[in-house]
Amino acid sequence: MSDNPDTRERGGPDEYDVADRGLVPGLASLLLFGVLAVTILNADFGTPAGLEAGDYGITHGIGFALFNIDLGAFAGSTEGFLAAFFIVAITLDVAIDGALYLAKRESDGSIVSAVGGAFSRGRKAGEGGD
Amino acid sequence: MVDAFAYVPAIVVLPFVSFLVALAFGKYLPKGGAFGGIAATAGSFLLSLWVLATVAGGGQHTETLYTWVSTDGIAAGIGPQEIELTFGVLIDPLSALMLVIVTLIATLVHVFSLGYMNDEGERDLPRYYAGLGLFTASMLGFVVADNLLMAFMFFELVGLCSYLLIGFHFREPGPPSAAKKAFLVTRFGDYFFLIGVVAVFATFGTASFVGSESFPVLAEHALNGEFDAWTPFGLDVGTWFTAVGLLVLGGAIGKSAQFPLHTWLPDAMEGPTPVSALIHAATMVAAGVYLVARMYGFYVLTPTTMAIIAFVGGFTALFAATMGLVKEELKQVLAYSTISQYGYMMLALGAGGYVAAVFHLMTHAFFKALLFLGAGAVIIAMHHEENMWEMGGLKEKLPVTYWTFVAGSLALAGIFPFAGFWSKDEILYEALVHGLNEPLLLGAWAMGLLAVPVTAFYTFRMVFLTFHGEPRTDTARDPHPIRWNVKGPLTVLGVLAVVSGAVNMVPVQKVLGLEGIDFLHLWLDGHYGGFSELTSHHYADLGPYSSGYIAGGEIPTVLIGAGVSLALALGGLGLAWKLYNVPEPAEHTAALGGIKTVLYNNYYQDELQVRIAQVTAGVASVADTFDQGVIDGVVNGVSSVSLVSGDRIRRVQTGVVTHYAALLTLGVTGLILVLGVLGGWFL
Amino acid sequence: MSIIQSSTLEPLAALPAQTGGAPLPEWTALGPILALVATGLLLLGWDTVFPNRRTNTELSVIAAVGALVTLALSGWYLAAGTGRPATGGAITLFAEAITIDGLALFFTAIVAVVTALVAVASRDYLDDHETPGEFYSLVVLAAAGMALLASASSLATIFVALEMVSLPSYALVAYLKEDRGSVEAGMKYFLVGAVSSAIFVFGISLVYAATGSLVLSDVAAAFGDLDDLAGVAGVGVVMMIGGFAFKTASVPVHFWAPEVYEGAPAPVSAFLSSASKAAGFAVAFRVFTEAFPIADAVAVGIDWPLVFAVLAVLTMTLGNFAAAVQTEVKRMLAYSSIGHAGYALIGLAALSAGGSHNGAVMGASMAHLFVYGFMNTGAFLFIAMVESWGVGRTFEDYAGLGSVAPMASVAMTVFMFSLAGLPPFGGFFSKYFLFAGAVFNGFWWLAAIGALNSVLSLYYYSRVVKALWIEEPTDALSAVDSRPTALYGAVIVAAVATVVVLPGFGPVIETAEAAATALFG
Amino acid sequence: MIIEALIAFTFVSAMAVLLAPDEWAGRLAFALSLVPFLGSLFLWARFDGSGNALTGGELAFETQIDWIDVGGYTIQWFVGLDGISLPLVVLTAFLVPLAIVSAWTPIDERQSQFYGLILFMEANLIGVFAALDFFAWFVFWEAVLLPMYFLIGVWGGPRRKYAAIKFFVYTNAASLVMFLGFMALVFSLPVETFGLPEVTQSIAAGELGSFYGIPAETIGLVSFVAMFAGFAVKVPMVPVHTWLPDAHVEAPTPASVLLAGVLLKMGTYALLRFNFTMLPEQASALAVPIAALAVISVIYGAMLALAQQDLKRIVAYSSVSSMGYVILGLIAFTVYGVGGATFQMVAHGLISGLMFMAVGVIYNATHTRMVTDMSGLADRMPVAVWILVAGAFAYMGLPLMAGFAGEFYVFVGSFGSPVANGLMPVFTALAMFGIVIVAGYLLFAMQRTLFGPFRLDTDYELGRAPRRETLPLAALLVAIIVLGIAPDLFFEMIREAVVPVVEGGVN
Amino acid sequence: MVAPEYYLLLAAAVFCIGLFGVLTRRNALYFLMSVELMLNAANINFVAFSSYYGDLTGQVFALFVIALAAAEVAIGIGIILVLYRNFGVTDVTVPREMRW
Repeated sequence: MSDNPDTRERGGPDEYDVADRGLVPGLASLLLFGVLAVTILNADFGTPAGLEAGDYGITHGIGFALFNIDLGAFAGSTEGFLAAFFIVAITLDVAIDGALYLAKRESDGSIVSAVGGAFSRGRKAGEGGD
Repeated sequence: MVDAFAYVPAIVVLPFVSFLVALAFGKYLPKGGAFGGIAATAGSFLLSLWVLATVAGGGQHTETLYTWVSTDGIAAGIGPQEIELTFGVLIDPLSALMLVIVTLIATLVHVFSLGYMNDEGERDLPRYYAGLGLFTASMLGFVVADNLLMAFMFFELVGLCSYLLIGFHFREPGPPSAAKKAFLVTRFGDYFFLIGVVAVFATFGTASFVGSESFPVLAEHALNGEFDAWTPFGLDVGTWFTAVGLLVLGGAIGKSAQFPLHTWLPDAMEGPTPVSALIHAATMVAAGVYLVARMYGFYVLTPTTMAIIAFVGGFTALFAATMGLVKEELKQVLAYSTISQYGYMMLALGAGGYVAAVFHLMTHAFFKALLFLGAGAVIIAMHHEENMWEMGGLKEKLPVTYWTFVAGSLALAGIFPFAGFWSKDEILYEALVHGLNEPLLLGAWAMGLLAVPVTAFYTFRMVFLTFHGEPRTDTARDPHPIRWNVKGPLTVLGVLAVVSGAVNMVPVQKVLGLEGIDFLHLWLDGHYGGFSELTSHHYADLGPYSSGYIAGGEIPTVLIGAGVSLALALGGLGLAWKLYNVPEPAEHTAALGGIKTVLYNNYYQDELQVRIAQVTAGVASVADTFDQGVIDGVVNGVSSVSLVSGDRIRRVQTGVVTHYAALLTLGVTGLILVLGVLGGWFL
Repeated sequence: MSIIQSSTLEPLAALPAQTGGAPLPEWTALGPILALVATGLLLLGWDTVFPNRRTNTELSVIAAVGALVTLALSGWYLAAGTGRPATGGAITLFAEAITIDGLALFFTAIVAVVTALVAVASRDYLDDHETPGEFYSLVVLAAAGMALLASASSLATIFVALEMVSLPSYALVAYLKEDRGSVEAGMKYFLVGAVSSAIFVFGISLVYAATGSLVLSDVAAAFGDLDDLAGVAGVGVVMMIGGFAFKTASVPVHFWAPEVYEGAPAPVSAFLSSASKAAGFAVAFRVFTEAFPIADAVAVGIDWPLVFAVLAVLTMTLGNFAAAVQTEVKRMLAYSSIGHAGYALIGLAALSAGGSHNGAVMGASMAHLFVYGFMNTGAFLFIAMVESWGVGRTFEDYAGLGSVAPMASVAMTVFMFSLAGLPPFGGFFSKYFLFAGAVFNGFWWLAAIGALNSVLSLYYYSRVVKALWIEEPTDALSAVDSRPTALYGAVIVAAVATVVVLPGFGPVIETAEAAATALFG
Repeated sequence: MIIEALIAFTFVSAMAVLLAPDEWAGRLAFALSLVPFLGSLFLWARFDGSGNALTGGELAFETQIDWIDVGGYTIQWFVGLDGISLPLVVLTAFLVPLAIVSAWTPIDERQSQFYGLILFMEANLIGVFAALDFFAWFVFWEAVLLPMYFLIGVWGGPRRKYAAIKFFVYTNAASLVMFLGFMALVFSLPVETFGLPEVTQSIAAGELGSFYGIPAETIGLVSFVAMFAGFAVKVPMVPVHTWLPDAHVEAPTPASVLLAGVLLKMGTYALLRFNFTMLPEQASALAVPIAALAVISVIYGAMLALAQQDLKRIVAYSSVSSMGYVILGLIAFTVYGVGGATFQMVAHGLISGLMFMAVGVIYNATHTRMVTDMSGLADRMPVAVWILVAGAFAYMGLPLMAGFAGEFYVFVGSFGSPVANGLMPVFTALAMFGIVIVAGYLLFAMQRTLFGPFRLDTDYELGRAPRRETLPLAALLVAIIVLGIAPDLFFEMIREAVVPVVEGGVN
Repeated sequence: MVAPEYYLLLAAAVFCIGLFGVLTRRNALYFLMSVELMLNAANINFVAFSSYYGDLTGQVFALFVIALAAAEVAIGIGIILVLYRNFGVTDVTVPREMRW
């Protein structure tokens, strides 16, 4: 993994080994938990209203909410998610598209080596870009 | 009959035109533009004579020619707003007389330069004659100035011309540094003069010399309460006027080479001799005295300033004369003699002898110019050798020069019939008479008196060393012949040196009671023409002094004074005769013992001023290192601090993702804590 | 300054006679977003129909045309004054999930411009890349996500749109699968992105817990009376700020930016640092003005302008100070982009309850993002061009480029001095309006820190200019042979736009300010 | 519309010269730069303005168009000339062609870029002096930095990079401080636009309100100090002057001619417009410290010049010293004081321009500026040397030269001024000592380099300076003498514009 | 009925455990698992408060979060694959070429 010494004085991984830091970074998450716990315990909620089935049942309600259809019992508070539904559809498609591109292994042989070598991508002509 | 006054501006413009002509076409004109210069100065001389005649016929004239800054359209703002800066012309007995003196000597010097410069084959002549032309123009401009600002401007221009002419031979190392020294020392004097000019404007709102609105008249009213002059920090009017008087005096001391600022004149001898004759003997150096005379109405109101002027004058007279004793070069002796003679004039002005000062100014101009031109002639003859110990026995070979030189020397020494006696005697008389009830004035008179024998001694030491005895070098044996253009001016000035005394023989008039022969007194008293507030009697009754007499009456005082000063002069001459009128004169300075070295080094004044210059240069380099080090250091420091801190911040980016995640969590928790504590969630 | 004075009909502003006088139907408000989505899908389709054909040019043209159409549509709507209170107010669709108003259209315009420039530039950049197809679809769909993000007015839509932007960006950053830099950048971007989106969604859940609704207007209503739930809501708000900080690369969540902007392919860096940052600010502006109104928030103890002020100062200072000591131009530009995020944050920081100039400050910040979009994209595209010449990446390698490629270097000088805020270029007005707005709103100390940082920024921006014009060219410049026309064109267009925006700053700042005041309205 | 035409033409000609080939870029630039010069003469001839632009005087060639309205303020394109700004425009238009001609010899690579940048700077300079709306003015004010950075950076001397970046960042930081000061001032005023006249008149009407709890007086004082600090860097005044010598020494001759000739005047012009016309009470409240700073600038600047060995550094430091006079004149708040200061700006512009050009001509021949390296040049280059001597005397304030007129008016105006609770006479007397030190170091430098026997350490054989290098010098000398003899050419209109400032001042 | 605070507490605990995993584990796949955990913590909250307020918003939105979590994992796997191909290791701390 040749490194270009002249551009900047960055050593390899050895000079600063991460492993020994061990669990110390973990403390940050414990600290966050402590803070969250304190805020939560200080807050006092009223009595929960609870969900009553209503004439179509909850799963039907979810389906209706998903498509902004008249929500019967839950009309008051539940908001429509149609817009979110369309967006999620496209997003999942894009995610698949991106993931497949990344995972796709270019056909072996010429292209891989050719591309790797030819494409200096900005490194100095003489630089190593394996 | 067109009056002469319409031509007054022409007097100033003619030499200026010759300056332009010499500068532009000098190369192509014969003798490098000399004839243009001579014609111009001669023309001015004739016009000045005509003006003199008109003034004698009872005329006087003042007129504003060009408004530099008009103040129309300025409403009453705050502070001195309504100052109008103008250029104007003032012709009165004093200025008419001065015009004649300056133009006469300028013409003679131009003619003399033909011999001195052209015949000796000097190069760059156009630049020489241009310089002379410009000098004469600015000197005449100064003489006719009707207000202090115009006077100051031409005062400085004259200083510039002296710089250019002293540094004429700029290819050698000597003249440029002499020119620089001359300009710097006079500039130091002009600094005080400029403050004086600005102070006059601020105090009176005007700086004109003449008219009911002139600042001396306003000063008069201010002193008796009719005019509320502006004064800084609530000073009372009297002390403030004294201060302003002293400030303007600074300029006069600088230009007329009085005591502290005299060191530049001996070095100015580096310039060509006609330049020394014109500038450093007759005209420019007189500018200081003329300035004080011009605004004498203002000085008379402040007794302390008068006393200081007198004392400085007296001291310089004695101080410079002693230095003249031991000098070896011809021109050096004359230089110190000039300083001492102007000391006398300052003494006269300080002692209330307004007419005496002007009289000595006139006579001195003639015989000192004569002596300088004589020295010039000798230098031509000796192939530019100036050391007197290389000369001797020139009497037979240069008869005309010898006799005119002797006439000048007699006048300078103040021997009876010659001009010098009358003018110097009247100064001492005025000083004595006013000094009897003024101790400071008496001291000044004593110094003046003591200087008389010394002057006589060094003058005749010079004469005997140069002309008498055996020629000591072969050049002295067969000197270079001198032509008419040198002899002509010498003879004219020789006659004047002898005759000019007759203009104002006050002692004769007092002793013999022949009324009317003191023409100069009448002339300056407004008897013929002139402005009432500029006459000598007006100054006398404003003046602070009352005259006391010794041994009974006025006549005995006159006789005793004249007798004592003549006796001392003859004594000095006799001593010089005994010591130096021998075929093989020897250096007699051993007799002086210790003070010889002091005199040689001119009381170490030069070294003192060089010391001051070195100290300022030292302070300047300290300031420079401070500036580079501290102020610049701060600027560079700021930039390097920010770059170093930038480097520290950069290091936080370690490249490891888990660190980023950890710092991210810490950041969010921190924000929650900050907001929580402020918002009071946790309490 | 609305040219067409429309009728008071609630839906879209009345259009001139040519469309029969009746205002366009309501759904057409989504025009710009639909255009982007349609282009994205078209690109996907095109790539599947011609899988192995090196169709780089056509794809780039389709993407660019799509972006330009969006730009035209949003520009036209803005000019027509859609969404202004004067013309019937914001248009809400899908049960208040999406609102089309001045803010949405303004940021859609910014995103469209940047996308167009990136699409055109990528044609040359990916010239010898074997499968360029996915690149364009990912870019355009990410842009669609950003447009949606700018118009989302419910936390649900916001989160989903945010993901729609992030997911393709992760793929785009790691697009050069064989280049270690791009892969490392992609990995870091993904990991930090995943964590911060998790934090963001946890924040939303807390806010939902406290207010019981996701739609911004209902949240605002509930915000008034949550007396004892303030703690929970407060933590939720801070965590959401963490999410926005990720998108806008502000301080606590900025660590990914230097590596990603440096490692990723230059057009992607341009895209991320201009478009996605602008979208992040758009959603931050909308959420914090509509969902958490300042008066109620401060009353309840959640003084979020103070938090943003802290973030602004830290981001500006860190961005500028770190940039001053960089040795590589691209990494310097990354840090400068963080610095500029700090300046834009002033738009949120210098707000005070009932402040008379809130609209002016936020408007100035939006205008700054608009001009910044041009400058920054141009600068990164210039670096893309230099990379394609293989001349090297440090300041010393850039020495003497001015003599070899004068036109491009002039463009880069325009970008650099405009980023520094020097007058003959657009950046000057946008930065100074921002500082002036901060001073007017009473936050003169914030403007002072901004001014201090912009002085330091002048230093390192002029290091680039010094390298281009003043240093002597080394021998390495012989490699500068090819003239990538499309890349060249994009850079020149961006430069011309940066210069033109100075005299033409009137319309930009006026629309931005109107949009911002509408938010506070 | 004439001012816009002038500025637009200069911009276009700058572009044209940028694209012209290097060989005849110089001549084309000179030809093109004559047009703004003739334009400025036309402006001068047809000048019909009266009174001060800021205090409601009637403007010449005024145009006012709305440009941007934002946050309740409308930013206009507001341009006009009055008695103070016209002389400076004429000075700029006069100096630029001469600077271009003086660049023909020394600048021998990338000429088209050089002349293009000079013309670009000229357009901005005319803009600075003509603009009367803050933002338009500020655009021109900052835009001047850019070309000067490149002029020093690309064509400068050995340490040019350091000098260029120092100049650039230093002046930019200053103008930011000034910007914030002005913004705070404008916001606490009930004004609708950033127009300088409107701001001045509303302050004069006493409408300076409080600003987020900070009382009006402190706002006035704080913004005065901020603006003063910002402009003091440009003047430069002593504590913040260290960028000037570096910039001057490293800049090529034509660039330092314009830097000393016009750029320094931007600072004093802005001080007069912003600090002394808008906030007269604060100005007279701070009169003592400002006057003290002015005197220190004069004496300290002159002392520094005394210690220099490089001719250009000497002239640079003496600019610091003569700018001290201008500040002294401004703080005096009398017609002669403020009028003299404005006149001194023009006079110093011409004289320092002449000095730099002359030193440049000597440098072109001898390739050294060190006083120790050469002597006796008068023998070999008479015309150039004698004009340099005349310039030096003009610098020392020799009468019948523009320098004396400027300095004398300042002295007369400030000696009797009632400001600074009566200390003005002391300050003026101290400042006047500057003329002695100036004479000292200029004469000393001239004596060592120009007179005495000829010696040159750098081995260049020395011939007379070519005519095209001495002609601009002669032109400048003639201008200085004409202005010295007839100062009312400019002083008339300056005085007319200054009277309202003085009346507005403290009584 | 369980008081809502405890749901919040549970969600916070799960969130912090996920965060702990992210901060300490070096393998990329563990990283993905931890992020999944954090997202699910949010879901707990949504569902809990959906019933607390008696409306379906929370539950519907939880579906969306799950969907997007899946999409994220897809992209994550893709990136880890590319990482492995280039660096030969799936350790997140190894690629440290770009820093300072």
